[in-house]
Amino acid sequence: MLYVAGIDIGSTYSKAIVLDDQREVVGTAVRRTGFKLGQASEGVFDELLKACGLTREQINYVAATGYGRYTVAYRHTQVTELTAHAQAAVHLFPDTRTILDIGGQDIKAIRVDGNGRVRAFRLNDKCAAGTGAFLEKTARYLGLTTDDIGPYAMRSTKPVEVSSVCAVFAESEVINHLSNGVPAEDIMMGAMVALGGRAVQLMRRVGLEPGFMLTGGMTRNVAMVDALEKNLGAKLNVAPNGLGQLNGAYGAAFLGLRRIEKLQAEGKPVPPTAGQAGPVESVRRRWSAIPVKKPAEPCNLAADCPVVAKQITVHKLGEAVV
Amino acid sequence: MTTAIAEAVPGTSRSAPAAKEIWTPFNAHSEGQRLFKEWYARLETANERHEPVANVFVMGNAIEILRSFDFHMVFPEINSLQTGVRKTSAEFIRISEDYGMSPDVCSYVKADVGMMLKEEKEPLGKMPKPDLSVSSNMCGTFIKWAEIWERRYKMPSFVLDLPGQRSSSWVVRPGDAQHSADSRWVEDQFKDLIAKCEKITGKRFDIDRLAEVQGRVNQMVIHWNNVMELNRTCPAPYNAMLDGLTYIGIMNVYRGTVEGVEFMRRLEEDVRAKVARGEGRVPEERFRLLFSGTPCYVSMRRLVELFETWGGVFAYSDYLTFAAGGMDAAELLYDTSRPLESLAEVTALAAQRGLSNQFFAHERMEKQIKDYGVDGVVFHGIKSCRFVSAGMADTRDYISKRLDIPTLYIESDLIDPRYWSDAQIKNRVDAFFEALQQRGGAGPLKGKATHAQGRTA
Amino acid sequence: MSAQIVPDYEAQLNAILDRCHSASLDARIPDAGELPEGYTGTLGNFPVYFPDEIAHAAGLLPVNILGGGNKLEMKHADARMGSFVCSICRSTTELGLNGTLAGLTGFVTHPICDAAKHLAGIWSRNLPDQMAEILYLPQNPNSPGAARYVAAEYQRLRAELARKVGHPISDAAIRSSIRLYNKKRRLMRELYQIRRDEPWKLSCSESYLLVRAGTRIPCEEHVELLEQALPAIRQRHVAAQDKPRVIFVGGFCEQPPLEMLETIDDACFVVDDDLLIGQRWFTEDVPEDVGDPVWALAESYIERSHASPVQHDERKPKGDYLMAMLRDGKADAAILTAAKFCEPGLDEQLFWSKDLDAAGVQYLVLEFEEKMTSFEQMAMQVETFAESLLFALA
Amino acid sequence: MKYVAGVDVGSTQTKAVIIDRNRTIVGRALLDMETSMVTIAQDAYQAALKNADIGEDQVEYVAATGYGRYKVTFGDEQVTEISCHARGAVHLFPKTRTVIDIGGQDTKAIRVGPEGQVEDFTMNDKCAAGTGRFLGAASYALELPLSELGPLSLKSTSPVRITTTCTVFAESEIISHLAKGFLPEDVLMGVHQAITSRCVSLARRVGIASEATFTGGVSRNIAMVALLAEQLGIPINVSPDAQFIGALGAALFAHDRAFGSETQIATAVAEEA
Ligand SMILES: Nc1ncnc2c1ncn2[C@@H]1O[C@H](COP(=O)(O)OP(=O)(O)O)[C@@H](O)[C@H]1O
Ligand SMILES: Nc1ncnc2c1ncn2[C@@H]1O[C@H](COP(=O)(O)OP(=O)(O)O)[C@@H](O)[C@H]1O
Ligand code: SF4
Ligand code: SF4
Ligand code: SF4
Repeated sequence: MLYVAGIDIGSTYSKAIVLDDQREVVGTAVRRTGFKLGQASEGVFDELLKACGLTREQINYVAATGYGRYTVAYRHTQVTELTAHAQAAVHLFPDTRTILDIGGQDIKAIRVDGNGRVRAFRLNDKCAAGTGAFLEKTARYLGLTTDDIGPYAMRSTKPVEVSSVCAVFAESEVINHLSNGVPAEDIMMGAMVALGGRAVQLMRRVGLEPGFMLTGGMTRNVAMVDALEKNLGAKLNVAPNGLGQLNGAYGAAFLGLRRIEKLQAEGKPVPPTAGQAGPVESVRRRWSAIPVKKPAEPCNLAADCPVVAKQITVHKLGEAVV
Repeated sequence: MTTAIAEAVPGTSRSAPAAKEIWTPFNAHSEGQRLFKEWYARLETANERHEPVANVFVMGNAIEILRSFDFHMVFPEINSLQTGVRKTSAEFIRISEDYGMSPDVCSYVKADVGMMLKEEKEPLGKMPKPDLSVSSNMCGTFIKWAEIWERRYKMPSFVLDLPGQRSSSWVVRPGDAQHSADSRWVEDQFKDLIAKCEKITGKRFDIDRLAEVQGRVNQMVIHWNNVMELNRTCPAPYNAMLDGLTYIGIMNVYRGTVEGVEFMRRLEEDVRAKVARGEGRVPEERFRLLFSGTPCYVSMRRLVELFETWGGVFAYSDYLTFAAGGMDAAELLYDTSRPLESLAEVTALAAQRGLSNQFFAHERMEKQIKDYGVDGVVFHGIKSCRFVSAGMADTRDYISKRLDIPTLYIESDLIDPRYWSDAQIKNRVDAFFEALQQRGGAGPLKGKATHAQGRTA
Repeated sequence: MSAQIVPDYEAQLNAILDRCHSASLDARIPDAGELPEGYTGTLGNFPVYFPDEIAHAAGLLPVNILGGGNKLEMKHADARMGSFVCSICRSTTELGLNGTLAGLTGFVTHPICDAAKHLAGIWSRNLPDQMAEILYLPQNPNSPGAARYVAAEYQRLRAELARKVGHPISDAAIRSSIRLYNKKRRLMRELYQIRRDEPWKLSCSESYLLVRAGTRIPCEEHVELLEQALPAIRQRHVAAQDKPRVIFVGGFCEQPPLEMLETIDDACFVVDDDLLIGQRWFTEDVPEDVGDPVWALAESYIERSHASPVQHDERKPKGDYLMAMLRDGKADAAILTAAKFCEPGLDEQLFWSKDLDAAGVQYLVLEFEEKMTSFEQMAMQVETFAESLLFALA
Repeated sequence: MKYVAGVDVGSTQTKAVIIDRNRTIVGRALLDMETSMVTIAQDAYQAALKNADIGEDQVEYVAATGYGRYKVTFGDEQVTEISCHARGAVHLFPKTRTVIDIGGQDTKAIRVGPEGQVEDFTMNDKCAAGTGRFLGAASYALELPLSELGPLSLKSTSPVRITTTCTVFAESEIISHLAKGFLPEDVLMGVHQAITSRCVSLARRVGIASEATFTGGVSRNIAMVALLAEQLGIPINVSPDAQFIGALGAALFAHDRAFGSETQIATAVAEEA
């Protein structure tokens, strides 16, 4: 039996999944990421193993993705979350062409081809922010938990307009509405409609090819899915059985599975994990990490410049000219 | 430079009913609207009539030459600002951003691209397909904008290169060596443009027609200067930012036409009468202000209201000169006996004088503050327009620190409503007037002495 | 790894790059005493293009002022320039106001865009003692008379500089400067040829350092450095990794942080770019032995120059130069970047993307600011882009 | 009737102050933003009355300020917080010529005259970068209360350079620095420095005069005070009542209305303070 894990360390939540060689889900885990990424990746793995009833040794291959993919020491490989989402999407819904991923800190729109290859993608602009975290903050003002957001907003009859571009000012708009006695569900829904509008605009920027899919934590929010579908005027596919938020992890695991199958077919061994391999030193120097020497002396005077000093002489004006 | 100015106003236009309604009082606003409608109506059918059309900008546009070839003129900037006034800009901006334009570029361009993509009758009629565009380097965006049309309409775009001020150590004076050199380069380009126009229209260039158009422009410029000057009176007869926009619109769109001359003549007459009657734009004028920059068209009335409730009136706006290429009757009149040379000379000089650089922005404003008896300056930084806003903070610094004139700096956009934050702007405007009041020594909510009284044009 | 023996050419290259690195990123202006013999001062100039030869012939070291990078602390400039102005204009203002550039003999800007046009004015208002000038390079190179007009601007600059240095600038001096700079241009063309032929031998960030040094050090030294660097690069023993070949455009004026180029290097081979295009402005040599050297420079500006977003030339349609870069570099895809708030760059980016759409070439759109410090998101985008180019999974 | 009141309805907190005829503070109250702006103003006002131990009928005049000033239905007049902070700061520290106010959403720099009149002011533009909210985001990301941010960052020995102060991305920016292994105090110090340099550049816009007073909620943060003093290079006054300065200013305007502009008393009181 082969077990492959996909680990998605997102900016807000860490997600993990194990697939077996039948491509069946063995178990999943989700936890808040927090600011200690190393801890999050260890923690979510432990939870995952517990959920699957497996030991570390039984996991044959680990593919990491997400914002903290390089902090997963036990990974065999890593891909970006966009590639992972695209893979998962096309596997789950083969007719998917445009993917929208709304996470905690950013929105991504991805256009894919029938093979799950990313054709184009866009991330939200800085000042057109408005992401999952913004909704969570709004919820906090309203005294709601993250899980309440969706069901609560569905009660809204008259969503208010939240027009500010910047999430900070949107927040104060929310407070303003609140103080004017606007019902909380209408504010919540208003915030979602605003967010939805921006998300769909981002999708338009990659080209609205039909076959839509929503991934990321926002799939757990029924009201958001509703608002998005209304704005789009089309149905959004969402991974079944609550896999939406785990889509990135799923895609990573899926790619990992294919990779190890290929290795086995070719009779090659499984490579070591990043942790086992130790830090790879880059062959070339990273100049950005090297402090600039001050003051910059002309090279022929620099004592610590053995090679050039010998060979370079600065010619007088005009002399170098042939 | 002297110019023959017709003693009497030339015969009224074929379409303007002004002659028979000579008794009705002149309402600049409704008359302006009527002229605009007429202009848009003519544009709508220009392609059908196979008449040549040119896209031009309000600064540095060689409109006199184009008129002598009977081009219809489309002013995309004016179309875009109309979408702001009509509050449809948000939709067009969205379309163009979907198309791939950045949120950080000039929103005029985005509204125009949005209209182009939607191909709708906007804002007042269908825009004809242009045969030529003439842009200048006065604003760098013009050139990029023209490149968009170039690709879309597959038509030539002529970029007029107008050299500006080189440094702060010398001011270009009419006839000096630098001015002559620049004029020569501009004239070279005009000749090239004329050749292009001849090819497009199949007509031969008629220098007498050019002189005729120039003569009318001269008259308009003289009237316009008088109109601006009349606002030095206290109380100010019109709001330079709100009313001034209609006026400057006509100055641009009808530049060099019979209708334009007539409008300006009647406008001057009307404003003069208001001054004689002591009629002001606001019932009680307490603060005279100068507006620097272009307004946020989506919220223009709101902006004016914010100021006028405090008794603040805009006596002058630098927009009134730069949006018309820096017109100044003292320097920038055409010598119709040497049409082309004079056109080049005036165009080159106007580019220097216009807001093409920051070297003398503060000195120019200092003079305006004195001329118009201004109590405070309002700077409106515009997110999408680097041409207007890039040096504004620095000018403001000079005005407030070195001249000790109170200033207010607010920021929003030309036509992108997303950057207008009412609560924030109201807060700043209120604080500005509170400070003006404290400063004037007048008790809060009491009027202040009209120190500019007695000064008339 | 450290025990590994570093081959000679690698050590030599490292030393050259070291020199280029410190020369490139140190914003300080050398004072007269530190200048090599023959130079009496430094002339600051703003991107994109400047006729270095004229300054050089006057005995002034032409220094390209490229903003403050991501280490500069902004204290004064935010108060002088609106918040919607590109970073290079603001950080250049900061460098002026905080005294870093006080040693310049003069500062010349160009009306490449509205922000840059205002820069000289702000500069001269706040630093009245420093010479601040606008050199008007025409936006209309197509009308007859354009070259004559450029030549007149150059003559004006020449007279201005002669006044500054206190002696006339002879035709012979300019001619000899042209010869020197032609040599540099030939070497730069060769440098870029290596990148197109064997991009694994020279990363984009290394190449950038080699070019950027030329914006600050004397041309004589730069020529020497390049003459040694090029054979060393050719000798380099590096295996070609499995990375997509891309071109990078959008670095013509404001400079992307080095970290950004390294991030791209990690995932792709950058076979061509428009970084510091002003340094390689001419596509061919400037005629060396014509009667009037100023005319040679002016005429070359009109007739033999690269296309860029800050130029409108009817003979250089937007798509053409991009397609040529792709074709000549045998690139798979393009990275289209623009500096935040840079109007010419952002508009051009749209043109590029539409042309690539039409040609069916894949591209990645990125926006940068010289003062960026966090590159995680960018790395994610670049990696995804590379993955999508490589994993044409069946 | 010998009292007047000022109520400051801010974006995060509401403050009320009651002063007597001698312009001495006799009552104050501070409430966190609750659901309704109308009731919060009333609640804060009532709490201040209680604190002063007087009845509503003894208050002659109420002035409201802050973003929610028009929502104060019982107020007699509204004044912007810019005028109020200027007035309040000069009242407490008569030599003040520059006022720096960092609140939840706005950062302001005000140049004031000797009588507290506003001579020039600037605020952060339509961007919330570098405001108190940025610190709020930092506190959330680091899971630390606001009051501990200042003391912790002062422990820093090599601050991390942070250049983008976009509040929206504050959390991920901070987390990414922590993920690189930088210490929380060094990251925090970087955050403080970034906010300070934005503030200082605002202050430069109006001109930095001889003596500055730091007002608003963020002035309770000792690291910010220290950094501002260092970067401005002039003495900085911070009052324990810093958060009430807006409300105090409003009360002083109310005093003008109620009792006329008695400058003699003003100077006498100011000298006492
Ligand atoms: N139960 C839930 N109900 C509604 N929204 C949720 C729920 N769980 C998570 N979310 C939303 O999803 C976001 C996190 O999405 P995720 O894709 O995990 O983010 P990232 O990958 O950036 O860490 C949260 O900010 C929240 O808005
Ligand atoms: N104890 C504290 N220590 C440090 N900062 C604080 C403290 N209390 C409040 N703040 C900061 O003050 C800000 C609120 O300031 P305030 O002037 O009351 O704002 P506003 O007037 O907009 O409501 C908060 O965003 C927070 O960052
Ligand atoms: S704080 Fe808001 S307006 Fe400012 S940069 Fe961030 S998102 Fe944009
Ligand atoms: S940038 Fe400004 S001047 Fe230029 S086209 Fe746009 S609005 Fe007009
Ligand atoms: S980066 Fe762009 S906007 Fe800035 S100076 Fe250069 S060309 Fe102009």
